[in-house]
Amino acid sequence: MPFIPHTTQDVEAMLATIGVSALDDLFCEIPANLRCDPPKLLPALNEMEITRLMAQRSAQDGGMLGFLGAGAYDHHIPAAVWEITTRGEYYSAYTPYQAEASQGTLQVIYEFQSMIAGLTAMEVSNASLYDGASGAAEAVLMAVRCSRKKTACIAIPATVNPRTIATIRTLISQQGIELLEIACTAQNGRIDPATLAQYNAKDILALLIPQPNYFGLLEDVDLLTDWAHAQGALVVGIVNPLALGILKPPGEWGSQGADIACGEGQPLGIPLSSGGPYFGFFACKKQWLRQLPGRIVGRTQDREGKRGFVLTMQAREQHIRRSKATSNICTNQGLMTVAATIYMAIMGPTGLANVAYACHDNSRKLLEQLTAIPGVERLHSGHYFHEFVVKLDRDVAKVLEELLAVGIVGGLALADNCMLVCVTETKTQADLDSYKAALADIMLRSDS
Amino acid sequence: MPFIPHTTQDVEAMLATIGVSALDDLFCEIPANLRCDPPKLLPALNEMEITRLMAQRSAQDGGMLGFLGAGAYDHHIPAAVWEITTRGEYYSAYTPYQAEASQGTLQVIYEFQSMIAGLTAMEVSNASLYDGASGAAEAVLMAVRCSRKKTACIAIPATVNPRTIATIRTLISQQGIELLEIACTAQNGRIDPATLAQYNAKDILALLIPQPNYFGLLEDVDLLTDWAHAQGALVVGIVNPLALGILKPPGEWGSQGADIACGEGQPLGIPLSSGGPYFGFFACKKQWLRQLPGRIVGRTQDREGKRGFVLTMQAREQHIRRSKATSNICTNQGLMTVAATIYMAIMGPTGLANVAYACHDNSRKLLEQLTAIPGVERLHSGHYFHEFVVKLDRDVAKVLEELLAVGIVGGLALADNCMLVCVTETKTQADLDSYKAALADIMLRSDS
Amino acid sequence: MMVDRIIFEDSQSGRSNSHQWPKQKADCDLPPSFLRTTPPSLPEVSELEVVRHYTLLSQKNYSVDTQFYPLGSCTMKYNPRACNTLAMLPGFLSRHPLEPIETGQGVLASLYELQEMLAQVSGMAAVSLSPMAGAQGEFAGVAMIKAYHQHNGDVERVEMLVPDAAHGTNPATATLCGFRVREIDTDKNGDLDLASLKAAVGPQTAGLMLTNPSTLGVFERQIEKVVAIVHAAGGLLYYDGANLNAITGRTRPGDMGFDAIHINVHKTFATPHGGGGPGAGPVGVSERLKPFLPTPIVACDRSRQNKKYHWLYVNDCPKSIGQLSAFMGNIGVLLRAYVYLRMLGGPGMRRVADYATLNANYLLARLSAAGFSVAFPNRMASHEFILTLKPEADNYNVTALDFAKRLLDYGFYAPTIYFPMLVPECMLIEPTETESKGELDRFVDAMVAIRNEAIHNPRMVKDAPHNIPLAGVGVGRLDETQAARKPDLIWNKE
Amino acid sequence: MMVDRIIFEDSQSGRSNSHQWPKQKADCDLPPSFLRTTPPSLPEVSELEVVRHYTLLSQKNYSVDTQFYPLGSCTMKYNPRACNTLAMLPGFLSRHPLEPIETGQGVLASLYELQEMLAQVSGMAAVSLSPMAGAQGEFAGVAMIKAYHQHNGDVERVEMLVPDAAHGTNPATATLCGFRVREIDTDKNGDLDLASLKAAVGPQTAGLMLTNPSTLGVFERQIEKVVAIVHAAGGLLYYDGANLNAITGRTRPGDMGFDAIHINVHKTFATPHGGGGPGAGPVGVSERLKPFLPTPIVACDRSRQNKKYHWLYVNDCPKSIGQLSAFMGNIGVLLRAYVYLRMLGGPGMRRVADYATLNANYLLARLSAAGFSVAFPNRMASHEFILTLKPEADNYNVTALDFAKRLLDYGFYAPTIYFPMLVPECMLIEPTETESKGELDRFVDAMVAIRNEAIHNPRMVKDAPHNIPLAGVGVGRLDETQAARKPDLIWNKE
Ligand SMILES: Cc1ncc(COP(=O)(O)O)c(C=O)c1O
Ligand SMILES: Cc1ncc(COP(=O)(O)O)c(C=O)c1O
Repeated sequence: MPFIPHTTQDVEAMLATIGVSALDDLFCEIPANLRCDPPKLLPALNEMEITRLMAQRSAQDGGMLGFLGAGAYDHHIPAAVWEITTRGEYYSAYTPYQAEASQGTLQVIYEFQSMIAGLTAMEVSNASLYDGASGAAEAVLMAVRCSRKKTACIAIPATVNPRTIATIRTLISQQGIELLEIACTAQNGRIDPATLAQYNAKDILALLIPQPNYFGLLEDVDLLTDWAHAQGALVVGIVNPLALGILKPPGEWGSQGADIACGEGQPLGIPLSSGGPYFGFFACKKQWLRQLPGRIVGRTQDREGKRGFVLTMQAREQHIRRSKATSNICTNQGLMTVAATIYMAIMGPTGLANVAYACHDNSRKLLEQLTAIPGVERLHSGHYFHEFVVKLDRDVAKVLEELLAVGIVGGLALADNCMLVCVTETKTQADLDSYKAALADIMLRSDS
Repeated sequence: MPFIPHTTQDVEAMLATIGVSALDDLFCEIPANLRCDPPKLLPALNEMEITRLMAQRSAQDGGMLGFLGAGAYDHHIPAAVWEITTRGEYYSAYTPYQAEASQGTLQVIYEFQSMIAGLTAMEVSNASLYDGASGAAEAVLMAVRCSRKKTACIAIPATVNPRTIATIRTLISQQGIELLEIACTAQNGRIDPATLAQYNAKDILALLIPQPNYFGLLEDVDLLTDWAHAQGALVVGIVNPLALGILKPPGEWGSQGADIACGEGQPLGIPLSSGGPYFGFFACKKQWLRQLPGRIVGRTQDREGKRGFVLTMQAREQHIRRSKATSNICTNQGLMTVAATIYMAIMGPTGLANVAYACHDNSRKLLEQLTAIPGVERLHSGHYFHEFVVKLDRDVAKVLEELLAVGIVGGLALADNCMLVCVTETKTQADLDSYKAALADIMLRSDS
Repeated sequence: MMVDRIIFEDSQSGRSNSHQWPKQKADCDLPPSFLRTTPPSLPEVSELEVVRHYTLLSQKNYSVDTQFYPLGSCTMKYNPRACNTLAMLPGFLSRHPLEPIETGQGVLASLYELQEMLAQVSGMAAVSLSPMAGAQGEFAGVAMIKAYHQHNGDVERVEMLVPDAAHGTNPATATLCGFRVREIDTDKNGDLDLASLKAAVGPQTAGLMLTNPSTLGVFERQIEKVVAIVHAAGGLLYYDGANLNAITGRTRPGDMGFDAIHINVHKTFATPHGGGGPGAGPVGVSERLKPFLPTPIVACDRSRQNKKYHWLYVNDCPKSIGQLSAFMGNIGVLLRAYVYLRMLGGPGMRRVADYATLNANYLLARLSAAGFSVAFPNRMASHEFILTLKPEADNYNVTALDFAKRLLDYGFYAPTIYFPMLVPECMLIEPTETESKGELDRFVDAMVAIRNEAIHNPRMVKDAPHNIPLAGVGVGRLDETQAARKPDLIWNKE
Repeated sequence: MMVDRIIFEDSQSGRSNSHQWPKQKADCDLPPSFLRTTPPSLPEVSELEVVRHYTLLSQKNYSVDTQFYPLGSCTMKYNPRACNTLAMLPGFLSRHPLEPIETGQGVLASLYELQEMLAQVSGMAAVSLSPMAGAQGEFAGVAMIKAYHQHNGDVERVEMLVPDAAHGTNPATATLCGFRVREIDTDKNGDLDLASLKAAVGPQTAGLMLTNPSTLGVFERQIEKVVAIVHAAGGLLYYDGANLNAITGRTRPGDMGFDAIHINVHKTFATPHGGGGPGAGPVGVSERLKPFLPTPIVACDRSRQNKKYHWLYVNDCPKSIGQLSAFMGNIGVLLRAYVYLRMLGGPGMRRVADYATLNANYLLARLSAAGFSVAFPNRMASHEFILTLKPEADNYNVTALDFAKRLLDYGFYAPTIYFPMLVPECMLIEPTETESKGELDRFVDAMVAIRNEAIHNPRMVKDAPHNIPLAGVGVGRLDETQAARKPDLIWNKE
């Protein structure tokens, strides 16, 4: 039987040991009227059949020359990353509750925490949350726990990824926490420091700062951080971890640094996979340690003084603290952190910086090429990392459709015939040229 | 540097320890006029670039609906087989010379030997040879060593795969061994027992018996075996291991069984891969043990009586016996035997039989469907396993080309507008129908 | 003699895997104020060192692929390798989440069929796949219950009922959703105490969160009464699907009357636990909660010749509680569940429950016959059961923790211990259907052997583990107290 | 307490992984005389049991991915994971060897470029990729030499010269090709003894098989004289390319005057050893041997717009020694070598030799400084070098074998021992370029520690290994004599 090792003799012997005569008898405690027939599902396939089906479905999917970003990014992933990550010992283990028989997973997480701390310049990190967006929601909840303020007003710039904002809303809305939008003009695309004063009166509990922001632009994180701290608000940095190869880490923003840093971990070796599984990374200042959501691994020793690792600070967690836990999270995204740890170890500080530079460089090249096409212009000014917005003089949806027809996913349509375009290190000059040629062709052919 | 861990400081410290001042100095013993510049190769690619290149090249290749056999067979391979086989501990280990730190590989080979012995009903097996064809050559050389005859006349039926015959020729021709062809008519496709008497005079040292034979037909192995033994000749069975799921194993042929059984191991979980790596399996009666070529693993124990495994009977091998070794083989196809062992363990005796039955069943269905097409008829009569020959009333090469144009590799062209067609368990009724429809269409459209 | 190093200890400045880096020498136009001044503290190690380090570390884990892992409540069954291979096919991995649906019909078809099949198995009217684990499924379910009441103007329902034996995520989730938690007692046979329930329900009751079979390893026999009581009080019923492995194809939460359910695909549907995740926690609902399902959801446009699959977003479902992640949850995990479910089909689903239950009851019978104390001796076990080692603790001063640690030496992962807390010195044992009788028998032998040690050589047990058969430097029992008291959470050069 | 079982010991009649079987219930029309009467003796185990068994077994191996593996003559360098991933792409795996070239332009292009690059690196005129390992490459090379002489009517050349230090495959191959083997002495500095060579050559000399650097770990300094002597006698020169890792990008066998060479891609070109294979042994030749190359060979038709690659078979190469396998050798292995070579390029090839040589000389210097005896102290090491532990054996009665076994306890695979047999109690140590200085230093520490043990606690060394840090039941020193005396080669139910 599929995945069941029992022989007929086994079953007989086991039933006899139990003292019942048939499998049905094992379910005698289920009220008769609640018993059901096996569900009617699609017919069972053997492995050969499902392999062929999935190969066909996979062949149908993907395969485009893509310039999408907006929160998920196409990066080179060294083959070693997933060859090791999918080893059975990582893949099929549980949360490392029995530490002595789980040192592999535990040490990886300890190293992961160390690398995330290194990348963000924060003092502590946890073992991951579900994704960047839900992690940002946890950051908001944590800020509320950390703050001594009575209000629950969280300032969230309009330059944060709208998907992150929507997720935060879903997850915090149950608790009456108020989100205060820090507006920004479409033209500007970044928080204008000049406009901040108007929020001084709001008794903000925390300010979220995206870096780079949704439009790929770099925010003035130092000024924003210092402003928030001056208001007695906590600062939550929502950062792209790959960009931190070169960008100033949240721990060094302004004069005191951000209080919490979180973000989407996907750029660190996780495939795009239509959206998941990814992971949220999460780091903070040591003083907030006891308010961290999720699992944490700590180093300790055995009776002979041998170094070892364990889950620690568990008094924060649902399985101990129950209704008073810092979060309800239990299963997190463990295996993704194994992949990310291996990715970071292979790339190292210089490799990560090189990737970040190449992304930035490629996006500059493409922006230049695209804006050379009549009818295409950049929407914003200001520095950006590896995404930018261009405005077309015609229907952006139609243009994207035509690009798709030639195998190019040109970017993400935004309002007002704008589109958000991302370029990573995976694109060659030839790729950029194809994009330019295809777009130029479409712009030439179609009417504005 | 790619795959080199040295830092500049390392290099300096190491050179200093050695007592030279530059890397160049390490090559001082090479005569100056023999030193060269680095070779001019294709430009180095980083992993991202080579990944893209190979993905393109792979996408170019394969992907046909294939009905080719002729020595390599398309079978379903459970995903577990290669997920485990490519684990670093198997993949990157050497020949298990230090047994105590190589029990993994050693036990797998012991189990492999046991399974091959079980499949062939022979008493001993080795740890693999390069492929089925070169293994057959080793069988010939071994037969020469085992026989007390002075002649070196090996009888080889014309029904043996011609690629195997060619390989045997290459490998044994250096030693003046004579290959005597046992003819068979095209019509017949199998060795006609009636014709054997004529070879009685030849003082044959060994007879090779293919089962199934090149044309997919089943030879009368019992009769052939007994005839050869009556001549004082040894019997070498060249068998398809998957077919042995249902076919009589060489150890049970005739009244005494074959002396040596060998064959192409590829059907046991090895992907087609344009031709390799595959592996040759090799088994024999215990009495010939000391003449076996290649490595053998044996069970033994440590000082405390704990069971363990070691390479054994090494006095046969080149690294001990040098010019008197039973073979020059050193590196074999170890990793392929890991895959085959896992494959056999997953399939079990019943699974293997089921696959064999399904192959046979599918080929019967296709034969029936194809010969229903006017201008297509079966060449032979007689039982076959999963391959058969059909004769077309027109140019077979052209027909195959037209089939290819619709994504079907229809078979292998043989002489006289015949083609050898193979069907395995991987083909669905819809696949058979597509083939039939495409061929019928071509036969209808084109002139005979 | 050997040390297992931390990767940072192998780091050496200037080492590079340049074949993994982009070639371009990029000049950077960004002003220094945006840039970091010191490189991030990441190790500088060669690719071989990375491969070796993380391969060796993997060997220091017990896992289903290597050991019997009877961890109660966690359903550590075999994760078929085909699920991994097929979910990692290039077309699936390379697609960006925001690509148009035209480039994702393969993945969308699979997810759509998964939604339908999960609805069938659970008996619910509709399913959303978006929650990323059981706890997020719980959040979605409880948030839907809240939204439902709010939609009905029923705003006074501020209490969520949770049995005392419930998994910690249940009360934590209720809090996260802004509810007050009220605990319901369990009776001595492991059923919910109906008196306690009746006393607790009222106009303030938003609902009850329940898992059935419960975390005590027994089926809630009065489930119909429980449902009736809560529904009569105007509350809704939430089913924690972590224990679905006990009942698939035998009974359905939907038929019991539950309004919302989450499903841990990383339990019942054999997706891997990955040393802590990722999993996925699809939610199913009855008709009345359908409008509130979290988005996105896969829909199928059957009007065309060929089916066309597409997403429903919040705009399409105005009453939805919203989205739970930036994109669409743990799709790769869901694909694995899909492959698994396709390989089993309906009859296979029933086999899962049958053999999981057979294994649990067999192991229970054997351990009980061997003299271990069973928490609920008069009950049929579900897919798991509870031993109490209180007699052993009382008589030999050897605790459930000691037994657990010593089991590691015997090559078994330990069952869940000290959960549910209701039962003293408890061990919650879940063998799953994928283990053989032979393996269960060996586990019984080990338990008996350990008890003998507890009698004749208690130090052996109390000081365990001694020699876990894992690669590398083995560790003995680790000091968790010190870890929590002096947290060392990130590597610092010493 | 724990036993590592043999898979057959887990077998139970009637167990099935039916999801791996074809569904059809086939009725079989074959007469019983063709069929087996009893099912083959294969284990009946569940897929989980298989996965667990072979995963656990893998953990009982040392390997490059997990340990330093300084096995001399074997070039145990890092096998880049990308080579594996890319060689296993579906298009490569699924193609049948007899498919028309139209469906194989991707693989053929790669093999063609590999042929060209290997010719460049070795300095030979042409390359055939078909030999499946080094020894088969040797066979091809020596067979070509024979064919060449025969083609010239030079049929009296029945002797092949082989240095006494040569690898066993060299003399074995010569025999396989029907030659008489004549050994040539080595002088005390590790060079070939020219007097011995001069005495041996003559009209009966077919050729000389040589590896350079030799198996003694030193470069044959008089190589030009050697070549001249053999050529003058009418013989040809065969180069055993197993040691190519020492010289890539520094000097080329073709430039030295060799007529034929094989290349172990599983050594120099980083393809895995797989616990014994598969490898691949491409052969390169000088102009005069080109017509004799084994088939098939990849050719490129440049006449067309787009390059088109195709095979040359024996028909296209009438003087070829023929084909060496049913199809075209170990293509999957060759693809891995191709990926590796493309990642290194020309400068990378030189770096290989440079750092392999640096590592060997560094390790030599350190071990020598630590008091170990070097076999050829006045020589520069190549990519490997030889220690003789004769002093240790004489003084402490602890042999090279004992050192080797004790190194396993320290977490290192042992160097090659007792080969070449010329040097008593020898250890042939090859660190390769992919190991770090830190790893080499740790190896030195272990050697020193073991010598201290040999002095103060010799039993510790003589009885080693004691506790190899591997998973599962560890074994102590295994009895090889018993294994050979009472061969137990296949499992029998006891
Ligand atoms: C009974 C029960 N409920 C809920 C959960 C939470 O599920 P998850 O870990 O997927 O968030 C678990 C998982 O451990 C569980 O066992
Ligand atoms: C010096 C030398 N020559 C030849 C060979 C034979 O190569 P292969 O094992 O690939 O047949 C080896 C391999 O061990 C070797 O070290």
